[in-house]
Amino acid sequence: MAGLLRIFSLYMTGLIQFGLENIASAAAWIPLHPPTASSIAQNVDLLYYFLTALTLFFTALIFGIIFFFMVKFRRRSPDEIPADTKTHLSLELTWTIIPTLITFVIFVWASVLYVRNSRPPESSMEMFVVGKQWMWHIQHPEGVREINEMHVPVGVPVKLTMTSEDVIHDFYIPAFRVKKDVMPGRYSSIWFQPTETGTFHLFCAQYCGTDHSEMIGWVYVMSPTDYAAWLAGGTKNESMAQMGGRLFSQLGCAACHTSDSSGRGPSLAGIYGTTQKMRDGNSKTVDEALIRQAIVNPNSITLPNYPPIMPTFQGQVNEEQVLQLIAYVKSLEPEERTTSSK
Amino acid sequence: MADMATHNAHHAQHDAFQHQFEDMEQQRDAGTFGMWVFLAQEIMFFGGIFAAYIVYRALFHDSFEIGSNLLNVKFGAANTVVLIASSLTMALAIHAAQAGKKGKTQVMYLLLTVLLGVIFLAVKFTFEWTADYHEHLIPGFGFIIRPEWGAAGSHVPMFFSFYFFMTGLHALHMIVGIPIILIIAVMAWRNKFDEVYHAPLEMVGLYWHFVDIVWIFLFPLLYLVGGRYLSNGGH
Amino acid sequence: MSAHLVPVKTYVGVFLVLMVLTGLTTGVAFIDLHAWNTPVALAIAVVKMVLVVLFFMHVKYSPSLTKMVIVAGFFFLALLVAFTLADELTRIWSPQVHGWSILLPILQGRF
Amino acid sequence: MSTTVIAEIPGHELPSEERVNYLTVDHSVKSWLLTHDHKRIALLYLISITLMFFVGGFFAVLMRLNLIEPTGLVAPETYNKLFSMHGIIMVFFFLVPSIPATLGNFLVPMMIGARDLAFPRINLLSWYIYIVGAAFTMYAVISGGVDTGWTFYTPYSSTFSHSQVIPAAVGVFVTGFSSILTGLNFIVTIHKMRAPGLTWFRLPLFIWAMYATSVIFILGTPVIAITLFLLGLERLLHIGIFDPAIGGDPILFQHMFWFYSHPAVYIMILPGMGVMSELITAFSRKRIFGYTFVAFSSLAIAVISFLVWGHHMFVTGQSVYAGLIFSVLSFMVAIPSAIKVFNWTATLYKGSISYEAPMLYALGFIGLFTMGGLTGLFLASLATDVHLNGTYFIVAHFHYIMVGGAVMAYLGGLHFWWPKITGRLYPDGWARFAALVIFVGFNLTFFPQFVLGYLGMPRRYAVYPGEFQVLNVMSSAGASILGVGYIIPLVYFIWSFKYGPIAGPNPWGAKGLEWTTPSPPPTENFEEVPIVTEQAYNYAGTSESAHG
Repeated sequence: MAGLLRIFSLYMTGLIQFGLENIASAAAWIPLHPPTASSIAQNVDLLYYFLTALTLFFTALIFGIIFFFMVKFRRRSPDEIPADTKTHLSLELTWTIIPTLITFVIFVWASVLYVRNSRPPESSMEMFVVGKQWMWHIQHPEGVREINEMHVPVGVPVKLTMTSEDVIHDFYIPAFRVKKDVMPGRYSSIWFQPTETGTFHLFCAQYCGTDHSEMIGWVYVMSPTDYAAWLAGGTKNESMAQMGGRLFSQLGCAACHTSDSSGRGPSLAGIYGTTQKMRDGNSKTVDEALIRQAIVNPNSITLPNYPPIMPTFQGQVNEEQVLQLIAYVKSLEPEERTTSSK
Repeated sequence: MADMATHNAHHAQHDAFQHQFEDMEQQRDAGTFGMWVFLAQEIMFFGGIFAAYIVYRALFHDSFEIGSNLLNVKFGAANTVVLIASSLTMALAIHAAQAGKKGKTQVMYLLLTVLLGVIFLAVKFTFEWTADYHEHLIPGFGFIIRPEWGAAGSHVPMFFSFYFFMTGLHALHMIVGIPIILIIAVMAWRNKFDEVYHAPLEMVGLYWHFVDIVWIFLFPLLYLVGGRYLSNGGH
Repeated sequence: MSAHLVPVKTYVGVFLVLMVLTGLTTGVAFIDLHAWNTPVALAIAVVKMVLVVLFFMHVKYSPSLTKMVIVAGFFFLALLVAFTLADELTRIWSPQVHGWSILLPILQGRF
Repeated sequence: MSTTVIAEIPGHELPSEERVNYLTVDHSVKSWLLTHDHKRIALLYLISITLMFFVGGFFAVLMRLNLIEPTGLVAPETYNKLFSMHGIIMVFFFLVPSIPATLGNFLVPMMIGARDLAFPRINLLSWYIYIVGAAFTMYAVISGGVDTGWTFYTPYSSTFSHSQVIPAAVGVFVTGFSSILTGLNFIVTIHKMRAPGLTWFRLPLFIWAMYATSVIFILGTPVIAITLFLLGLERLLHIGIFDPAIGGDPILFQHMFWFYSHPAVYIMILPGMGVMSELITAFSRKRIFGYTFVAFSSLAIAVISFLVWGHHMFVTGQSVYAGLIFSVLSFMVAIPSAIKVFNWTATLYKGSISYEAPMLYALGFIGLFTMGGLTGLFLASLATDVHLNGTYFIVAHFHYIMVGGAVMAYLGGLHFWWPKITGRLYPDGWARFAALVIFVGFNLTFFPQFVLGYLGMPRRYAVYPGEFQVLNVMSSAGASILGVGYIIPLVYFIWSFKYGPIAGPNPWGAKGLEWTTPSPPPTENFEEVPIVTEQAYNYAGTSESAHG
């Protein structure tokens, strides 16, 4: 036993010595706070500080009371039997009601913050993210495509439309305090408004396989002028809508979906955002999910006077091309459409 | 100490008595209560798959209706009658033991219950499942999505995977139940059960009635989804 | 369960009622009740279950503890179904974040 | 076990006559492997659970070694298997059965004055099912490991993972039935086999906690059994229940998984709370403060725990409404835990507190469990959960509850009832030292992870950005201290089997029916069934009518 004790004490003194030497500089390189770089970060941090203060207060309170009782009421003699204390119902009720009130306050504060943060402002810039096993594809509407990197102008709210091609990933930027699971076959969206220029971490926060820890990247927040320069300097390919248009004709969609709705399929000009009545009576708004469903599983959409003859494009187009087709459909102007015959 | 004496007198009262109990009455109470707690756990076990089925039926309503219409209602209803009958014969077996009738009547009812159970399984496996196999309706084993299902065709295999999971799990419970009833029948044949001690018979009865109740819910949820009046009306 | 002896007549009576209910639920299924078919079928199934539980399983004569166990089992099952549906049906898989109005089309469309 | 007479230790009387106890009644292997005695089954569980604890702990040490370097030491696939196996073994094979199957099996019959559990044979069957489940999981470990995390999320686990998912899922599926049978045994025993005079409000609070845990065993475990059953079928037959490519819905898997797994974390902590009530009262020699509140808060936790599982899925695209429902209910489940902590602290008031090892574990539990519980509020509130979900904050939170809470209580309970189980005393000096080492090592391991979580370091990362290294090295240093801290009790417990001083029937002077039997107790626990006339922990001998 003594040998073990000696080894252990050597180990402990070494550790303490190491600590003492570096205690001065320790505070410098122990990161304690993530950057607050988005409009909502400040509010989330306030709630976080409140909760931290609450936790430290109650932990200190409980530890303090226990140490005080341990010293004051320590056992004086081996067979000492303390007098019995009455149970105070009033005391019990106080420490039932007070925690309930505190938790209710936290609930309201957190929920108001959450509901307000969950709604992107109308004027936000649209960007598309596709998570694929162990990399992030990010597409700007202007057509620039990036892998594991995202350039955004400071101060402009950005709304991301995200999907995954295989398993569940999770788009997480700690500096902006935003995170949302990215589900295969479905769209989910987050928004943020960067308030500081700089480079910030981008992580995948939902375990997605072997290189889950490699699926990280950087978010570059630039001043508007730098961003415009970067965008212009970027690879000169067309915007997503133009790429979508090229795909639209390549895949033969234009044959049926003619703009003057003379073809076998409905004209798609200006259809985005409208509500269409289905054969069984209930109506659906035409949004990204419905357009994607039309491309991938067309005969699950029963339009009243169009026979379900559209072939499925599942497997022929990957998620990015679907997003490009959606961007193209959204870019079609309503006035090109003749009055719809619905 | 007086009650100690009477208390120990209880002991030598029945050979099936277990030492950790005070008396036979407590042993039977504990046994039946234990069986009911086991059945509460079975409710949650089947409940999990029923919950998944309910969620998917809410999400993919039409494809589940199409799937349900492809099932054969006649066999389903016949099986329900057979299983409820086996529940009756099991109840009569317990009644025979409680009323002190000889082992032979108990065995007769128990064998009747087993016979009806076997008929149920026979109808299910030889008629329904093999027919579904020939019509390519078993997901994972050559399921063919038929064009006339139209829009909701893509989720019909989901309905059938639920159909085979739930009826398969129920059939598995019967396949486990039937040998146990046979063992109890052998014990009954040796006149082990009388008015005082018939706990094993009662517990098997509770288990069998539970299996019957699961089928009582399975039949409408699977076979009668949204009614049979649809165009093809099934076969 | 207790020494209470249920007469054979009751068993056979309950059996006949169950037969009638099975016939009823199968028959009703062939009548078009629009959205009411499923609730009716489930109601009949619940009635049949209650009959089997009370008479065949002697719960009518057993202590309230047994009844509590059964009710607890179904209560927690109802929790699982209710909360899972509460989440599954209110999910909107398109990036549009709607106001309070998203519940209306969902409920109409689904049931 | 030869009982060597140790004369020179004063104050421990020689065993008056050579009584036959449950350990010495029969030494054959058959008598152990086919035993019906709940005490022997408790020891069988104790051995298998300690084995699984050190297997899981071994994986934890490897994980912490890997995280010393930002670039990691082992290959990413290996690290993924390490954290998955650490999670599966620790959750399903150590934490869920630890207190109920060992201390619970041993003490439930003794505390209520029964000779044995209601169904001894089912109790033995429960241990064998546990061993079969452990065998399947060990096969999964040896034949390549599973890399889906202990949560088995689809579609990764059903279609994309190429590791031993099926054996691991079957192992967990089988072990679930072991805990169901234990829960069934406890519920029936507590309801039907209490000693005369032992009403519900005279029961020790350990029994209340065991009862609440058994309710969760019975109502929660089957749902994960059916979920893993469906996952296995989907992985084998490629039919789309949870796989989105074939029309399924991975969110439904998460719902059915967390419906059990959140109550499971209360399965892990509730028995710990039961042990706590026993330790605090025994070492301050006072009645528990607010008996009915503490008893009913156990049941309240058991019921409300089934309503809150949605807080694990706040960021999966859940609608705002479902989020609000689950958030408010998650706050409600924190209240009973707070009541318990306040009542334990109030019990110390005006007590006569002594600081043997079990009491050190108990006081450590209160502090760490308060810390763990309050950090749960961060995760129940929607706004902060968006930032903290999936980061090391979550890892720190549940380790504070499970390692700081459940394992501390398990060790405290093991030390407290060790004299009753083995008839031997352990060396108290070493035990107090081990308790302090574990307390220090634990805090150094997991407190830095709270900061890591706030910084945004995600969970389950084999490699991580450089700026997180300092905190990770601190955490790894703490883990080595914690590892040493756990080895010390193993050593002196085994040592005490042979050389520990003989313990009398009641070495701590504690109240409770289990202390009225000789230690180690005879096979049938009590010569004749005890009659209970007073309420629990009645050290001061006041009559029941004196106070509420």
